[in-house]
Amino acid sequence: MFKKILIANRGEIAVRIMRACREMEIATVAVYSDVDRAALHVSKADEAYLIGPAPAAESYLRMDKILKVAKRSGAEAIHPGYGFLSENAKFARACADAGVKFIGPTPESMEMMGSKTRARQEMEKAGVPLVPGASRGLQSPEEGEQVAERIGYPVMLKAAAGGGGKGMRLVHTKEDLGSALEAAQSEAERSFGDSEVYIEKAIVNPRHIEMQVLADEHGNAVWLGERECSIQRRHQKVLEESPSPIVDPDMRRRMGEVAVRVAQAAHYTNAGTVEFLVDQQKNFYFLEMNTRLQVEHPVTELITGLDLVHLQIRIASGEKLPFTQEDVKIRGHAIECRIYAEDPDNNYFPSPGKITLLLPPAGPGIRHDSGAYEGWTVPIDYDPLLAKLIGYGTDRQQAIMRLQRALYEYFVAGIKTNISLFQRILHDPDFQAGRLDTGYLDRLLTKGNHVGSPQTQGLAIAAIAAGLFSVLDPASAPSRNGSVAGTAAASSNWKQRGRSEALR
Amino acid sequence: MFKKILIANRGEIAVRIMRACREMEIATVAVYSDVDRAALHVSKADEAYLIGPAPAAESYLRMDKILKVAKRSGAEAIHPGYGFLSENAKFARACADAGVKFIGPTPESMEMMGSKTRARQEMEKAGVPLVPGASRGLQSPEEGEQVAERIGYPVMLKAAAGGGGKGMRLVHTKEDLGSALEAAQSEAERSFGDSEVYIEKAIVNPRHIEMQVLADEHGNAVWLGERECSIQRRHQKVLEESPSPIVDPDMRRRMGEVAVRVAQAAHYTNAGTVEFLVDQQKNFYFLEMNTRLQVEHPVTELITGLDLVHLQIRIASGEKLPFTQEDVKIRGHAIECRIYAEDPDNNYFPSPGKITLLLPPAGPGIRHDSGAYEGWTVPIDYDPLLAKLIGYGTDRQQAIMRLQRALYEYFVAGIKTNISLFQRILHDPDFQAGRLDTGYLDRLLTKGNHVGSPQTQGLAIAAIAAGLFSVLDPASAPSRNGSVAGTAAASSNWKQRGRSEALR
Amino acid sequence: MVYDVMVDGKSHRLELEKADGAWKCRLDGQEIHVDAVMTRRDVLSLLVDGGSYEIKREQTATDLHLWVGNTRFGVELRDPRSLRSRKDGAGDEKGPKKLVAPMPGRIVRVLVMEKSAVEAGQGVVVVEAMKMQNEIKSPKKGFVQKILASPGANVNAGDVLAIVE
Amino acid sequence: MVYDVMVDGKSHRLELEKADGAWKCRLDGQEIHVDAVMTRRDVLSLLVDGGSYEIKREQTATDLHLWVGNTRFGVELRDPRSLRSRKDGAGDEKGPKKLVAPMPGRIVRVLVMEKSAVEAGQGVVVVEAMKMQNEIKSPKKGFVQKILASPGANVNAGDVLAIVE
Repeated sequence: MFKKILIANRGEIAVRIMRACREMEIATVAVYSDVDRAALHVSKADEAYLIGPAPAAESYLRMDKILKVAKRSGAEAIHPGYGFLSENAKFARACADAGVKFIGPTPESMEMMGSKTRARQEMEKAGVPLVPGASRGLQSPEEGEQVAERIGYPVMLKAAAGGGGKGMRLVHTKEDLGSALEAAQSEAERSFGDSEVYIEKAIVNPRHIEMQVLADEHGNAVWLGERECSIQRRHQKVLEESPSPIVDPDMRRRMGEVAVRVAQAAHYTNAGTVEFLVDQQKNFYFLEMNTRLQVEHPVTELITGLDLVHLQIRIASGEKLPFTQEDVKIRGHAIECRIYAEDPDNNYFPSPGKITLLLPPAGPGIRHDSGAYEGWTVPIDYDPLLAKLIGYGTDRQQAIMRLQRALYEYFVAGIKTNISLFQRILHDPDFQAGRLDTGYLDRLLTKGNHVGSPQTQGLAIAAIAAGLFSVLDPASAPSRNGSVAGTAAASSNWKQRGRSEALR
Repeated sequence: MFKKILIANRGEIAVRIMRACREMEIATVAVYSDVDRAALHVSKADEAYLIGPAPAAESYLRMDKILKVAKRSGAEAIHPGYGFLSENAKFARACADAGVKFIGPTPESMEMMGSKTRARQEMEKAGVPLVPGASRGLQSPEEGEQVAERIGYPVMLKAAAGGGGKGMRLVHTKEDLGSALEAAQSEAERSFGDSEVYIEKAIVNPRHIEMQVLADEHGNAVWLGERECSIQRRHQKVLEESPSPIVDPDMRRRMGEVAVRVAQAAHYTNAGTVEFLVDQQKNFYFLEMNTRLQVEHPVTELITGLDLVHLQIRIASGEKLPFTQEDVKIRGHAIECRIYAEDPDNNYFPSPGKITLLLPPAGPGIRHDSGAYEGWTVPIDYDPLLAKLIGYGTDRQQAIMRLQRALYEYFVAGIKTNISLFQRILHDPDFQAGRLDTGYLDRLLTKGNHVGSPQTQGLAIAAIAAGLFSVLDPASAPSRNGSVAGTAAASSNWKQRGRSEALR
Repeated sequence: MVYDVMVDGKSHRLELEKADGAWKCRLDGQEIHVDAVMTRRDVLSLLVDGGSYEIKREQTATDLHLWVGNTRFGVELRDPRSLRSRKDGAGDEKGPKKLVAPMPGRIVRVLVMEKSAVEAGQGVVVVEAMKMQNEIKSPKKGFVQKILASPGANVNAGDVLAIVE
Repeated sequence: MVYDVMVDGKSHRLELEKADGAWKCRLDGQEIHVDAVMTRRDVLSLLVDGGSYEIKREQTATDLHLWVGNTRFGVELRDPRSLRSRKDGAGDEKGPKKLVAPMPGRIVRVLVMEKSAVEAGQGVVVVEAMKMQNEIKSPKKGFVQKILASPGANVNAGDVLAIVE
């Protein structure tokens, strides 16, 4: 077993990996950027090294600096977390060259899965069900029209190197195909430096369901149940659960077996996730494989009782999987809420800044994986994921109610968070009935926030509390005269600028 | 289902029950004493009512006041938690008379189990294995000598109304029996107002293992696995786990079946615990039944995935058990540490006072059920249980390592806690090997704290930190001249004065 | 003590008087007895006629919010002796207007030049935070009197970026 | 800045000098570079030659403790200019001695009378907390000069209960 591991990441996932290391009596090495000196992952580590200024390209993405720290500190392995360098085959190769174990699959597996067209080709060979379409880039609009004719409209154009919705176009008619292809290619070129675009049949109102797999370096692979990830906004997952409300034991076994076949076809090792699109008839189609630990791995941990990070480390150190498929026992239901620093009252704009009060939930069935603490200033430079709140219950209903209870306890002041969004989702009848697809959240948000009756009682309490705060704690003295006019800017127009694939 | 429940308790268990109620959309009513106005259970409740001054006899034990609050608030049921009125048959009867449902067994079951001799008699009839001895109070020393002759020395004298070690005497020879009986009877009289003492064979180095049962009001009963509770100090449990390291599936099933037989013989309803003594040959003997929710119920919740408080409430509202024995799936391993406000460096004397800093642990496999918060002043009037830290793992080893990690994160300043004791236990080779009996903890504490090598590095860090704290935060200015001589009092002599049965 | 409390834009008169360790409150003339204790900084526990309320205080650069359970109320507290000043600044549609950063970030671009004319709603400055870009828009038609933001600079919530008059 | 730091009873000389946003420390003459940041009240993060340390501060009525990881150190910090005063009070076996409450509690009984003689180790006052009773004993043979504790009263940690001389 390794004696020391470097964690090439920050935030909640770095803290989560360090916890696993401490549980395995492995020393931890953190890396951090200028603005992360006071971040939680720095004080949780046994060692910590500055690797550059705030922009990720100058710090968390700098392979050379990270490998230098690994060498200096004597770390034998690197855990990349998710995002940043986690799916970078070049980094995995550089680690191998430097004699440091990369905790993840081989560069070859990562490369195969990194190109969606190549992955499609390999999976086609392995007999994995695919969305009807072409498994190589389109050479011309004519070729696209022929394939579309064969599989039927609507069709989806997708960048081979893509992700996060970039280089994607939904096409309903032959007439629109040419211009859509051109647009998709040019966006793919701009976003990924690779203009290859392929075509698939568009699945209407699909579900997004993924299957966790684990494979050791001795040829053993197992599946650990699915995760329902249909609740997304701008191609970003927001809430995930396991089991999926629509997957029964037979479908789970079939999906699991396909996922293991995918892993084996890719000579995959370590933890990975096979993503499927599921249509309204519950047919499932291979979408892509994520060659890393997912943000949402805790829901699988709660329903299986396993620790995926422990297992990742054991696999990377050369151990065999300590159990077989038959030993995996799925029990209960788990749901994860991704707590983002963003403003639900203002189109979910990011909200960095200082956390002035933080009351995290706890108690039965509640797991809170956080990278934040009271008094910390959330930097403006990285993804807005603050923490993950995961609820476990005997059944789905109990998991939902537990999360409602935990969200009621959860309070963050100083910055905005999306806590209220989860209260909306968890109280929504469609969600409670399991009627989900990837369009679910947009529909919910379009409905508008049902404000409910004016809280007369709450209002009176707030008025009285205002006076009592000022008496009991003079920190809230009567406010300065006049307000700042500029709060009108709250209605200004944010644009998404390619949030990292990390959080998908 | 009930719409509103009164929780006749305080501290972590009141908070834990209120969380369950919120998860079931049941409104909660707290009661509190003068010194508990700022306690967590008051702000977590929907309603809260003052019931008297600090002494429990004038507040938390006042049945009349509690029932008055129930009436005033419209609560339909009362959850007594553990301790206080939880095993008071008179209170259960008063609730029934007032038309309020008592969440627990009937007064008749409580009375049967409240007398140890009567419980022995009933269990003897039901064919439950008992420690050899007499099932009624001794009338004379001669009768004691006859029974002792028959079952063999050493023997144990026990108060029929007893608990907490009061009215108990271990007797090795016939010569000692007479005086021991006299002493036990007089102590029993003083402690419980009942001098009845009976005799049992003394089990040498026993384990204390208990079995959780649940019974509904329709005749269905199930067992939910055992808890190993051998780690005790002064008859107070300190750390509990499930499964027990020595119980295999066959023994578990046999113990479970006996426990269900005990429950049925007592016409038991709701949650209860059947305690067994287990000898070195793994024979198990009925000891007593605890007719309430136990402090250590969370370990059972973690290995079964069930919520015992939800189930208590559902049973009390008349529902049938929603599962059968076959549906109960035991998976993984859970260990609970009881975090007490007491000073491990000073013979575990109580340590009430203001909590100036509180860093609770979190993350994978960690549950923290707490009644405390930063800034709260732990009152001097009640039991010192602050919180429970429960670790879950795929296996015992992982649960141990997770708790070590969590205890490393856990920090409380301002008052003393026994956090360091758990680090000692969890690192102890005998504990790790599962070599436990009720004498384990005394032996460990006698060994003395292996201080280890002087921490030169830590010392230098502390010295530097002292200076930097004073520069970066002037709150720690150079200390006043001179110290108070009286810290010598730390070596003074505390005596236990009948801590409540609550915490057993 | 007498206060003028604005809650979600509506004004209320609040009188507080200490009585028997608790508080006699009069809100818009209605008498309410309240037992109050600060449980920690920014957290207040109130008991009102048996009801238990936990109120959390959030003071941002621009606003004071009080949370009752999960519901947020915008609050302004004034000493009524300075009541006449209430209308200063806020809601005043005439005169110079400040454009402020709604949250911390980094200035990416300035879209207009000083002294130039702007329409209401026209973008003036682009601020970036957490990989998203935010156009701060002019609240009114007028002239850009002053630009205080410079590209590359970090700003805090409430910092003035420009003034339009 | 120069300090005299007592750690677990042993004295050390500490010099601190700010250098490049970090600290140049000299502890008993040995130079150590330290990067320090307060992450929250009473919590300090130190980086020393790559090592990451979280130090927690605990100030009780009588003592200052610093926790490095799970290890507790008793600390006293002095300005060396007042160094000569160090021996005042503590460790002084002569003169009047105060008996203080080691923790909050309630006085149950006073076992001796004012002006009476006591042996070293003899119980003077009984304090109760959390259902346990604690006999506060005389630290020396002498006379009870004054009793400040009265039965039924609550005391805080550090409160003087009696003086023996």
